[in-house]
Amino acid sequence: MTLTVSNLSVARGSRILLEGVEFSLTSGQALILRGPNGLGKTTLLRTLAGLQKIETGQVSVAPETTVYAGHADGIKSTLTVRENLQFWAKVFGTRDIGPALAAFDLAELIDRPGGMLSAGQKRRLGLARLMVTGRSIWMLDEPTVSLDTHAVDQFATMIRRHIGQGGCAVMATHIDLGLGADAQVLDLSQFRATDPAPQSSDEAFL
Amino acid sequence: MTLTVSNLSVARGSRILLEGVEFSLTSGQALILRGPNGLGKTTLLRTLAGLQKIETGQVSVAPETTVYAGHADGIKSTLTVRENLQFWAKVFGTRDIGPALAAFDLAELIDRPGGMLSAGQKRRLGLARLMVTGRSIWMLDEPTVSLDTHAVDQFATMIRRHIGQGGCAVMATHIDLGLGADAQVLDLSQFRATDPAPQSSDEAFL
Amino acid sequence: MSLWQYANPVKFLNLSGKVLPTLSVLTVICLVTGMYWGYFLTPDDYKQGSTVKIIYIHVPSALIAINAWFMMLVAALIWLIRRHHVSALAAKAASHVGVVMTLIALITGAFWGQPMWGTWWAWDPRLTSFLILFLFYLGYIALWSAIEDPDTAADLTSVLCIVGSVFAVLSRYAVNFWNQGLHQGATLSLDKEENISDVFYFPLLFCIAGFVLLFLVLTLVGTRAEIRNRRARALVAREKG
Amino acid sequence: MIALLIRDLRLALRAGGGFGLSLAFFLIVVVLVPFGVGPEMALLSKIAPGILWVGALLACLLSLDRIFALDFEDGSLDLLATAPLPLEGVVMIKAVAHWITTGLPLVIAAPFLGVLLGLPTQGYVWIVVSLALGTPALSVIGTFGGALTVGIKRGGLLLSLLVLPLYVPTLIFGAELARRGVLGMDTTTPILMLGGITCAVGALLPFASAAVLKINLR
Amino acid sequence: MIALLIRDLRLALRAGGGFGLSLAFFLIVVVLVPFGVGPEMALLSKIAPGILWVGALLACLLSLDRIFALDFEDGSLDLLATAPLPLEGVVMIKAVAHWITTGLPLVIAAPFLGVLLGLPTQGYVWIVVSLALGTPALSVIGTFGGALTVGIKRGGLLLSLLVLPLYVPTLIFGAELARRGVLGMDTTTPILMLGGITCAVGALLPFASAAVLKINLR
Ligand code: HEM
Ligand SMILES: Nc1ncnc2c1ncn2[C@@H]1O[C@H](COP(=O)(O)OP(=O)(O)OP(=O)(O)O)[C@@H](O)[C@H]1O
Ligand SMILES: Nc1ncnc2c1ncn2[C@@H]1O[C@H](COP(=O)(O)OP(=O)(O)OP(=O)(O)O)[C@@H](O)[C@H]1O
Ligand SMILES: [Mg+2]
Ligand SMILES: [Mg+2]
Repeated sequence: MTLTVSNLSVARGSRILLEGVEFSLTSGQALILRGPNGLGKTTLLRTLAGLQKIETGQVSVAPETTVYAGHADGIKSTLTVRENLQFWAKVFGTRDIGPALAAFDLAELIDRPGGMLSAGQKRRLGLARLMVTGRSIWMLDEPTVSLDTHAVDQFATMIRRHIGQGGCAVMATHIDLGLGADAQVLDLSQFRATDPAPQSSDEAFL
Repeated sequence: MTLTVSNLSVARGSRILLEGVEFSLTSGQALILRGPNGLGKTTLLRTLAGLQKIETGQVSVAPETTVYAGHADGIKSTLTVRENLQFWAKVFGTRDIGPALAAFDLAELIDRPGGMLSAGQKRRLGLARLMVTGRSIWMLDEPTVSLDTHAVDQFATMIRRHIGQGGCAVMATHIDLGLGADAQVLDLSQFRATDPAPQSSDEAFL
Repeated sequence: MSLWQYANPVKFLNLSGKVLPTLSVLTVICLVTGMYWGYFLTPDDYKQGSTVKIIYIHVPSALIAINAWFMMLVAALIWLIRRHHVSALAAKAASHVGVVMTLIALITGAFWGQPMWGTWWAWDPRLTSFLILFLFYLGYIALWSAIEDPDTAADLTSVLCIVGSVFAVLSRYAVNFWNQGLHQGATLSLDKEENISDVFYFPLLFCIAGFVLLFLVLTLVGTRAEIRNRRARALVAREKG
Repeated sequence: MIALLIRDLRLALRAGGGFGLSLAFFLIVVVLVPFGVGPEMALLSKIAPGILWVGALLACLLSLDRIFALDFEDGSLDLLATAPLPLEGVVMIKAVAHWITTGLPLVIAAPFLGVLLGLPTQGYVWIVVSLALGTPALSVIGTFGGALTVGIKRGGLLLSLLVLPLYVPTLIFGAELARRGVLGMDTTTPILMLGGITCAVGALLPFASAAVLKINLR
Repeated sequence: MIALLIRDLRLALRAGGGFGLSLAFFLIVVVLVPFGVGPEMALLSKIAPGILWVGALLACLLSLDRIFALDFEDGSLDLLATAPLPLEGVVMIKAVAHWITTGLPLVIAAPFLGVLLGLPTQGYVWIVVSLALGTPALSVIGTFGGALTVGIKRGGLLLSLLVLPLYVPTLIFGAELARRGVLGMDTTTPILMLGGITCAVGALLPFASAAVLKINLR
């Protein structure tokens, strides 16, 4: 259960953004990706999750062990918190949504429709979803956006528990996640494509 | 050019959220609203901006001096950065979008369609819009979400310049805006509706 | 070296650049000969009068309209299987020529129908399935233009082209069935081929050859333009960073 | 205001902006009817004016949810509502932009599609006149419907449901005008009624739309 | 998979979920046609089967963009694509859910609306049979169209444009079946063809849809 990335290039809209990205992650490790706006963090995470094409290089990971959580939380506004969470639990073949609810204080919101949640409550529900997937490699794009300090602590606790149980996580963020020394930090600026080459499919035209 | 709020209650979905909110702001002041998720910060800001009904109490402010920037930035994905910004400049009757572009390093993105911006770039464009409105009272809901540290600094500079020129700003946020002592902080938790009374229109039925 | 080497855009540009002038000249010769012969050197038909001469535009354009779709189908398969960019772009270019040819066939047919049948349009099976083909072209082109990423657009339009072809064949059958049910025997379409005398036949052959060449030339030009576009895009991407 | 008009037209014309698509839909409705009804020209030419009107109305209807929903979703509508533009003006401009990008193309295309349905020759001018008079009313009424349903996710069908009864008078007089024109009958009454509806609706409904929009944004 | 079906049905039944709206649209199209065409019953009953089919097809069409677009916009589709469900299965379930919430109500409503158009008595059963056989094909083809246009904002009209030519064979055989039924003619061929189309499309098209969806999510 590892994630190894070697010499990876990722591209968006026919421009290579990052080149030669290298890192590897094993059980019990967390990695924080940093870099200025527009560098390609979101693109990299989507590529790792298999939602975008790999330009060149390799990502070796078992797809059935990963789960992705992006900017949008995929919350249905007419389903209640419970229904939203239970749906994902069923899809991923897990049963119990109790721990996930508890981890983010969602119990009192359980019958509220998704559309009536505040920004932070939505995000908490989105994070709780991770726990019911039962997957071990988490890929998170700016997970703590809109969270208050208490919820950020809960998030850090969840991550610590997850890596304590042998899971791992890759997260992109601009702010402090409250993880302290539990997570390594990788600055992606070093991989910025120097001579921004066109995407491989465009290259054929040169 | 002041904003005075007295004994204000705000409600969402037939529940009163905040009660007896009191503050006032004059030229050259900035106010940061804090409070846990789901307290009612977004609701309060929308009420101040006139996008939501006032339950009880008063908001005294000239509507033609305020401008609101929420979670969504109102960026059209098929219009370029320039077209997006110029549209708002024309609507608000101002001319020059140069300073706004400069304040957020948008010059190099000027011909990129809105849909091709990263999360942080979108937010920078959303903030730049504030400058072209020429309005003096800004109401900002989590303005620095997705911004990298450099852009947060630019934001702080913009706010300082704005209040230096006699403007004012109310901002809701969970994280540090980099404003230091330039802004007062108001913790909204003290106004939390104690006995969550039903909304005024429901009261008639009691 | 295999034929596939010309699937390289740059090689393709070079090669097509070389053949284009010759092809263009041939096209002009065929078209001018066919048209001049057809319009000025043949007698009017004894039944149809001079309107018969619409045939010199109508039939070739109808032929091309159908075969352009076949070409697109082949190109779509090549793109999906071997991922040669030129074939995807050639399909796109061919669709533009094809839709114009379909339109020409429809319009000339309508102008022919007015004197011959007393109506601009009838829901004859042949005409109807042509109208459906026109819709397929429109959808295909709209899909190309709605998607920004060129590779994604090529993939999606290729699948659409394949699925669409199956449905086009099915509609053709359906339309035949549908109209016979109502117009027992009394179909409006002329008895073609057999009626046509040699006087009209040979100039028609020239016109058909001319239109085939015209299609080739326009498609080549279109493909070259698309390739240049992509090239420009790639260069801009490299420059800007 | 002009800026808003220009922006809306520009958005419509950009890729994926929907220009030409309602035209395509009109074409397709007109094409489908013979498949359903059968290919006899005599029958088709009898129902042609009615089908053209119903088709134009449906094509118009389908593009209504773009009027406000897109601006609502990406937050522009909140920003517009707090901008120094009168909401009545915004609504008016939206209706005008909708007519230019949807109604006008339909008016122009109608005679060509009439050919497919075997519309009699004297009918072409009347189809164009009736649609030119009637479609502005459709856009204004549609804008009202759009304003009513603005907060509702994918409210497209609900919008149709609300707007269609409001479209009935326009449809009746419009189709009647076209039919009478085709048959060479007197057309004064339907022309007056249709023109009257368009003027009245254009003058009054924007206020209702603005009011409704205000309520929806609150 | 079952969870997905239940979720989709639940979403459709909740407020604003669109259940019943395509039914309402069907009703309204059928109601509008007499306004456009004029009130003669003889003419109306002649075109009734065709109008019912065209109306059902349009109602179906309008609800197609809900199939994937909503899930795409709120990010669910990304999450579904990385979930342990085969994409072909997802597509199939989506089509089934669409049919249950759209096609089935149309089938049930059609005879009642037939009354409005003066459908002859012996026609009712044939309208129901033809729609019951044909609407599943409409849902499956529509799902393919939805998958093609999923990344495109408000792709509703483009979707219609792409899907309508694909609907033509189903429409022809469906309407022909209904018309022949009404006239008491032989119905074997259209029944076989319609059933064949539905089966073939249901067996093969989901693979194309899944492939297209994969491309779009990449
Ligand atoms: C809008 C009306 C019309 C359309 C869309 C149309 C379409 C077509 C098509 C699709 C073909 C087939 C080409 C091929 O497969 O070889 C064709 C061929 C032909 N059409 Fe038309 N047509 C129309 C009207 C007419 C009229 C009014 C006439 C003459 C009275 C006519 C005479 C012919 C002839 C003679 C051919 C050549 C037949 C052959 O070589 O197989 N068409 N047309
Ligand atoms: N549409 C709605 N209908 C009913 N209640 C709602 C609706 N939207 C939000 N709420 C509720 O209103 C309360 C306040 O929401 P609001 O968005 O103002 O919170 P907030 O302080 O901005 O929180 P956050 O920090 O998470 O953004 C929350 O408890 C939320 O659940
Ligand atoms: N659809 C698109 N087409 C083309 N380019 C795009 C598209 N979306 C984003 N980009 C560009 O790709 C680059 C990387 O975007 P990405 O979203 O990965 O950045 P990011 O590192 O996540 O930034 P942020 O911190 O702002 O979220 C940006 O420069 C952006 O402008
Ligand atoms: Mg990002
Ligand atoms: Mg908030």
